[in-house]
Amino acid sequence: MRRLEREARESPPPAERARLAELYRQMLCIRRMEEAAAKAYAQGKIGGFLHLYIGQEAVAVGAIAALSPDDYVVATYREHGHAYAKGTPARAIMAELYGRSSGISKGLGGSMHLFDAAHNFLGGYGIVGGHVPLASGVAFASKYRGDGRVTLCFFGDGSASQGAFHEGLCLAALWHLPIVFICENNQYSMGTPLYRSLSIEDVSQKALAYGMARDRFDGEDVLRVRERVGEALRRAREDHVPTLIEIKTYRFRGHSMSDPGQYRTKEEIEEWKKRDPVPFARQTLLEHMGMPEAELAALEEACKKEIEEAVQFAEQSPPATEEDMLSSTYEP
Amino acid sequence: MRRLEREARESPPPAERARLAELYRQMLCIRRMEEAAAKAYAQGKIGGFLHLYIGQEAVAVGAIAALSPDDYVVATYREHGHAYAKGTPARAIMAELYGRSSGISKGLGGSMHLFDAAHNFLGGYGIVGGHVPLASGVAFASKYRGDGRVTLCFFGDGSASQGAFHEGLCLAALWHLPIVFICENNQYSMGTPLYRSLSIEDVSQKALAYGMARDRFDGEDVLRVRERVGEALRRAREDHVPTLIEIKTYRFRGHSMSDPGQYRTKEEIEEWKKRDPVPFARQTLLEHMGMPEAELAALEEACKKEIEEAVQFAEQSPPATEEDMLSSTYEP
Amino acid sequence: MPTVSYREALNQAMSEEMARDERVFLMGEEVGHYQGAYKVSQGMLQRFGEKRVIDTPIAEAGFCGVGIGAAMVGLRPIIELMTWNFSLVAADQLINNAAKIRQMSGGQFSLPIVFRGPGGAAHQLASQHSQALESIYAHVPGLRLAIPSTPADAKGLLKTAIRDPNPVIFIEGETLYGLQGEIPEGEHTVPFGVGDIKRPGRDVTIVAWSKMVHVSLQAAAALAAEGIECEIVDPRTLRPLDELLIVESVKRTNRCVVVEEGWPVSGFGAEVAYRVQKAAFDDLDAPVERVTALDVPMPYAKHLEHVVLPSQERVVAAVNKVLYRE
Amino acid sequence: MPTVSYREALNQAMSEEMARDERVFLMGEEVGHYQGAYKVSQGMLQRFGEKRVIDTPIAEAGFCGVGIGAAMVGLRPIIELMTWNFSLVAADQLINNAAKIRQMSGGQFSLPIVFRGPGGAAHQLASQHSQALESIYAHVPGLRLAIPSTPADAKGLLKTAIRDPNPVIFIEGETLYGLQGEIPEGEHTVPFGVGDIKRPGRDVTIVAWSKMVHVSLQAAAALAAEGIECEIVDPRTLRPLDELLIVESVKRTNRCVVVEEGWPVSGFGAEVAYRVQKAAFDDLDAPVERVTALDVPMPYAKHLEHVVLPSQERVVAAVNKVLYRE
Ligand SMILES: Cc1ncc(C[n+]2csc(CCOP(=O)(O)OP(=O)(O)O)c2C)c(N)n1
Ligand SMILES: Cc1ncc(C[n+]2csc(CCOP(=O)(O)OP(=O)(O)O)c2C)c(N)n1
Ligand SMILES: [Mg+2]
Ligand SMILES: [Mg+2]
Repeated sequence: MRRLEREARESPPPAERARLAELYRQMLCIRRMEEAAAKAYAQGKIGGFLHLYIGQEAVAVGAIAALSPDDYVVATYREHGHAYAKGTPARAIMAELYGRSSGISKGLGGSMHLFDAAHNFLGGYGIVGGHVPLASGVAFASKYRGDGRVTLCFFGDGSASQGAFHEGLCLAALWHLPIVFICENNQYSMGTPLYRSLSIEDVSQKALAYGMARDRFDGEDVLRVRERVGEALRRAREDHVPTLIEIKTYRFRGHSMSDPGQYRTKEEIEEWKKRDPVPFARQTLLEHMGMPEAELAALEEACKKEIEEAVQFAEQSPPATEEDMLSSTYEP
Repeated sequence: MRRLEREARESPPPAERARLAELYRQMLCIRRMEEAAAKAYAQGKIGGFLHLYIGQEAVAVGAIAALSPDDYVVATYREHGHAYAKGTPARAIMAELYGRSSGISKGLGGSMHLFDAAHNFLGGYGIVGGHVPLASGVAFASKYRGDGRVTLCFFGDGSASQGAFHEGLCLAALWHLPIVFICENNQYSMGTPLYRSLSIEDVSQKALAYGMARDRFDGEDVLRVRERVGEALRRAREDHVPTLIEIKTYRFRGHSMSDPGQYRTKEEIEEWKKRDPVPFARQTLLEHMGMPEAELAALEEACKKEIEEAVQFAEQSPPATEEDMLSSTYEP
Repeated sequence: MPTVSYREALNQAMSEEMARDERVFLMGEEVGHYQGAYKVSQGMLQRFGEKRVIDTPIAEAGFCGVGIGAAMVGLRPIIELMTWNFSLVAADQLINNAAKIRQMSGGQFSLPIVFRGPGGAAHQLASQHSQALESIYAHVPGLRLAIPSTPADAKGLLKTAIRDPNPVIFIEGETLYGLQGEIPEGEHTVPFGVGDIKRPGRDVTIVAWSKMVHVSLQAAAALAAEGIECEIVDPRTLRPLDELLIVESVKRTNRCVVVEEGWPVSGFGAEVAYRVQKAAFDDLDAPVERVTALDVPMPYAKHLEHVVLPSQERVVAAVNKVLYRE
Repeated sequence: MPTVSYREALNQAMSEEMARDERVFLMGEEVGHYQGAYKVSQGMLQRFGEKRVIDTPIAEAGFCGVGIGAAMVGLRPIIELMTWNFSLVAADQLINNAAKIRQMSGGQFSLPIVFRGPGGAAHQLASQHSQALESIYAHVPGLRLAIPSTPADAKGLLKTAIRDPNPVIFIEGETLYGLQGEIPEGEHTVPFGVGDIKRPGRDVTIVAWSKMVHVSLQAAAALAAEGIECEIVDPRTLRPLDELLIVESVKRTNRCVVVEEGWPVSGFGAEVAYRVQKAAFDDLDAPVERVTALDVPMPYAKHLEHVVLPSQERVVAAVNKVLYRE
C-alpha cells in the first residue's frame, strides 16, 4: 500500500489555520455524530440500514468546503457527513435517524434519505448510481438558468459499473454541465474489493470514455481535498467542463451496521487507521499550524456538546406523523 | 471527409479471390434482398418497422466471414444482413418479413427479431443497447463451458450512451469473456448526428473505461473488415481478451422505411455512395483479382434468382399461426 | 370550435405552456431537429430554440434522471419518451426516484415533471415495441397517470400535467396521433381525476381509455343497431381515478365491461373491476367482464396482432355476456 | 421431517440442483465470498467454486442480461438480485428480453433462468428499499412468478423454478429468511400453479401469499377465538395462478378477502378479486375485500411502517366486513 507523507507546510497564515480548524471541527462532529448514532442503533433506537461514513470524513468536508452555499450536493445513502458539511444541523440529522417529525426529512426518509432544501442538499439516495443522472439534471438547471451554481455529486466505487452512472456522465460531458463527480473509492462495494468489481484499477479512467476532465488523489488530507475539488469546481463554473474525481479513502466500519466486515483483515484496517483524516487534521493544526492544545480541546468539547444536544433533541422530539406521510406523497 | 484509397493488392492467390467472390455474393444478395423487401413494404406486403442495412453490408459480411459456424452473433433490429451472413436463407428471412409461418421466427418476430438457432444467430433486438449484456452472457456461457466459441455483438453508435452497453462491456472486460463488440458507426442514430449524441468523436475510446482492447477503421472494404475482426476474434478466443471495434460506415437509406432522412444532405449521401462496399468489392474482383466479367455476371444473376425465389417463397407461404403464437410464449 | 389532430393538440399544449412559463422545456430523443419521432413537437425547436427543445442521446435513464434533478430545483421539464416501451430502461428513475422524492424528503422537494410519449401497439411493431404499460405505472403511488383518447382531452390533460406539481406519466395513443377532433378555443384544461362520458347509454357501462374508447365506440354503435345502449366512461386519468363516475354509471346500468389494451393479469381493468364490485355489489346484475390483450407478447404478423388486441367483436361479445344475450 | 429455516431451504434447493446439473450456476452481488447479503448462499462458493458461484459488480441490467444470454445457449442460471427493489434498473432485461425471447424467436430459444431475491418491506428500510413488486412482474406474459411463504414451499418451488424451461421471477420474503419449518425429506418439489390451503375454514376465504400468509394466520387465530373460521389459500405462484383452488374455496365460504403487501392500485389483489367475482358471482355474499399496503411510498419511521403495511388488525377488520359483523 502506498504510504502518503504528510506534506510539509510553511507556517501558515492565521486565516488558513482558522479554516482548517473549522474543517477539523466538522469532521470531528460528523465522527461523534455517527458514533452516537451507532450507539443508538445498538440500543434499538434507530432502525433500518445505517451506513457509517467513519474514516471518509475528509472527502465530504473538504469537497463541500470548496463550495459556496448556493451550490448543490447530491449523495448516496452514506451521506450523514455530506449533509452535515452542507449545513444540516446535527440535531435535524439525528432526529431523522430516530424517525422523528423534527428530522430533516420529517422522519419519512431516515438515514439513507436526508434532504435539506434550505442548504441545497438534494438528498441521499438508496439505489446505487441512480442519483447520478439526477445530479446531472440539477447541473442542467443551473446551465439553463445561468445561475452560476455548480453541483457536486458523490458516489462510491461500486456505482461505476451502473448504467445510470454511465448515462449521467454521458450527458454531463455532452452538454458541458457545471458538475463535479466525486467517486469516493473506499475500495469496497459492500464485501467486494475493487479488483473483483472493476476491470481497471484507476476509476478516474472512466472519464476517458466521455472526454471528461479527471483527477485522482488520496483523501486523508482535508485541505488537499478542498484544493483539488476547488480546481474542478472552477473548471465547472467558469469553463463548463465537468470533472470526474476519484478520491481514495477507506471506511473503518462495516458496510452498514449489520455487516461484520469479515472480508478485510485487521491489519489492513489498522494500516488505514494510521491515515485517519480526523487525527491527521488535528496533528496538522497542532504541529504545523501552531494551534494551542487548549483551543483544540475547547473545539472538541464543543463538538461533544453539539452531538449530545442533538441526541437529546432527537430523543425528545415527537415521532413522525401520519399526517406528514399522507400529505407528502403528492403536492396538493 | 477523409477519402480512403483502395489499398493496392498484389495479384492474389485464387483462394483469396474465391473468398472475396463469396463475400461479394453475400453482400449483393443482402442488397437485393433488402431492395426486394423495400418494394414489398411499399406494396403493403410487409408491415411494421423495416430498417435497411443498405450501405453497411461489408461490416456484417466481413466480420461474420471471420467466424466459424459455431461462433455466435447477436445483433440489433437492423440485422437482415447479419442473419444472412450467418447462414439464414434469404427465403426464411423474407418469409419472416411477410409474417409467414415459414419465416425464420415463424412470423412472430418480424424484421427486428430474426433468430436462427441452427446457425447460432441469437437474434435481432429492438431495444437499443439491451442486447449487449445478453451477448456478454452468451460469451460467458462459452467461457463456462470452455467450448472455444466467440460471440460477436453488433450495435449502432447510438447504443454507446445506453446503460446496458456500459454494463455489458464492464462485465465482459472484468470476466475476460470471449467476445468482440462491433459498433457500426453509421454516424447517425435516427436523425441525430454523432456529434450531437456523443461527447467524443472516437467511439472506440469507450474501451478505455474498461481497459479493453480496441480498434477502429473504415468499413467499406469487406476484406479489411474480415481481417481486422479476425484479429480481435483471435484475441477473444485465445487470450480471452474482449475488444471494442468501431467501424465507420453509412446507411444509404433512411433510419427505417418511414424516415425521409431530411437531416442529411444529398451531397453527403452521394459522397458516401462513392464508397459503397458492394461495387467496391466488385471492382476489386474485376480489376485487382482478375475475375472475369462473365463470372461476376453469373454470380449476380444467381443472387437475383435467389432473391426472386425468396420473395416467391414468402408470398406463397401460409401465414403465421395462432397456434405457434400461443404455444411459444412458454415452453410447456 | 377548431378541429385539430391529437398530435397538434399535444403540440399546442406544450407550446402554450412553454410560452407561458419559462421554466418549461421539452427534452427527448429527436424532439428538436427531427421535429419529433411522431412529429408531436413539430416546429417547436424553431419557435423556442435549442435551449428549451433539447435533443438527447439514447439514454432514457440518463435524461429522465436529468429531468427529475431539474424539476427538484424548480424547472418544469417535459420529458418525451420516444415510446413507453423504452421507459423500461428508465423504470428505476420513474419508480424509485420520481415517485418517491417528495415523500422521502419529507415534502421538501416537489417534482413538477411530465414524462410523455406514445403507448400501446401501433401496427406490427412486434413484442418489444407494442406494449401498453399503463398498469405498471398506475401501480405506483407518487405518480399521476393521464391517458387521453381525444384531441381535446390530449390538450387539456397535457396542460394540466405540465402545471401539476407532481410527476405525471402521460401516455399518448400511438395510433391516435392523426385523429381529428374539436378543441375548445382559448385556454383549455382538463382536470385530473375527472372522467368523461364519451357516449351515454342505459344498458351497459363500458370503461375504456385511450384507443380503447374508440374500439368501444365502434362496438357501441354496432350494439345500438340491435337496441343495446352502452355508456362509455373514459376515466382519462387512471391516477387519480374518477371512481365515482364509473360507479354511478354502473348503478344505472347494472352491468360493467372494462376494455383495456394491456395484458390482463394485474391490469388496470382488474382494478376497475375490484372497485366496481365493491362499490356497486348489490347493483351488479352480472360479473364485471374485461376485454384485454391476450396474455402473450405481441406477435409481428398482422392478423395475429388483430387476434391479440381487443377488437370491436370482442367488446360486443363481452357486452352480450353481461347482458346474458345468446 | 427435518426442520430448517426458509433461508436454509433455499440454499438446499440451489445446492441440490447444482449438484444434479452442471449447467446450473448462481450469479449475483455478494453471493460468493460474502456468502450472500442475506446468507442464502452460505457455503456455496466453498462447495461449488468460483466458476459456479459468481460475484458480480453492481450492474443488475448487466448480469441479468448475462444470465439471459447464457440461458439462451443452454445454461441454467440462477440470478440473485440483492433485493427486488434493484430489479428496476434491470426491468428492461426482464420484461423486454426474458419475457419475450421465446415467443419472438418463434419458439427457437427457451430461457431456463431464475431471477430470485427478497421482496417486500423489511424493517424501516424506507421507500426505495421496501417494495413488494410482484404485481408488476405478474403483469407480464412470458414470465412465471413464484412467491413462497414457508420453508417447504421455498425449497420445493425453487427446485421447480430451476428446472422450469421458462424465466421465473422468484420472490422471497425478506423477513421470512429466519422462519423455521418442516421440509419433507429427500427429493421435494412443488409444482407451479398449484396453491395450498394453509389453514382450512368454512366462513371466509383469505387469499394471501409470502409474508401475508403469516399475517393472515395470526388474524385467523384471533378470529377463531371468536368462532370465525378462515380458510387461508396461498396460491404460491401468481403466474400461473391456481384460480380453481381459490374459487372453490370461495364457493364454500361465500366470502373472500385478499391480503397483499404491495400497493393497491392494479395490484394482484385486484386480479384475484376480478377472477373471484367472475367465477363465483352468484356465490358471493359480500364484495371481495382487499387488504394492501397504503397507497404511499414506504416511510422510514417504525410506527408509520406499521401503519402502511397490512396488519393482523386490518385483516380482521376486512374479514368482519365481508361477514357484516359489527
Ligand atoms: C442498484 C443497486 N444494487 C444494489 C444495491 C445494494 N447495495 C447498497 S450499497 C452497495 C455497495 C455500494 O458500494 P459503493 O458504491 O462502493 O459505495 P460504498 O458503500 O462503499 O460507499 C450495494 C451493493 C443498491 N442499493 N442498489
Ligand atoms: C432504449 C431505446 N430507446 C429508443 C429507441 C428508438 N430507436 C430505435 S433505433 C434508434 C436509433 C439507433 O441508432 P444507432 O444505435 O446508431 O443504430 P442505427 O439505427 O444507426 O443502426 C432509436 C432512437 C429504442 N429502440 N430503444
Ligand atoms: Mg465503496
Ligand atoms: Mg447509427
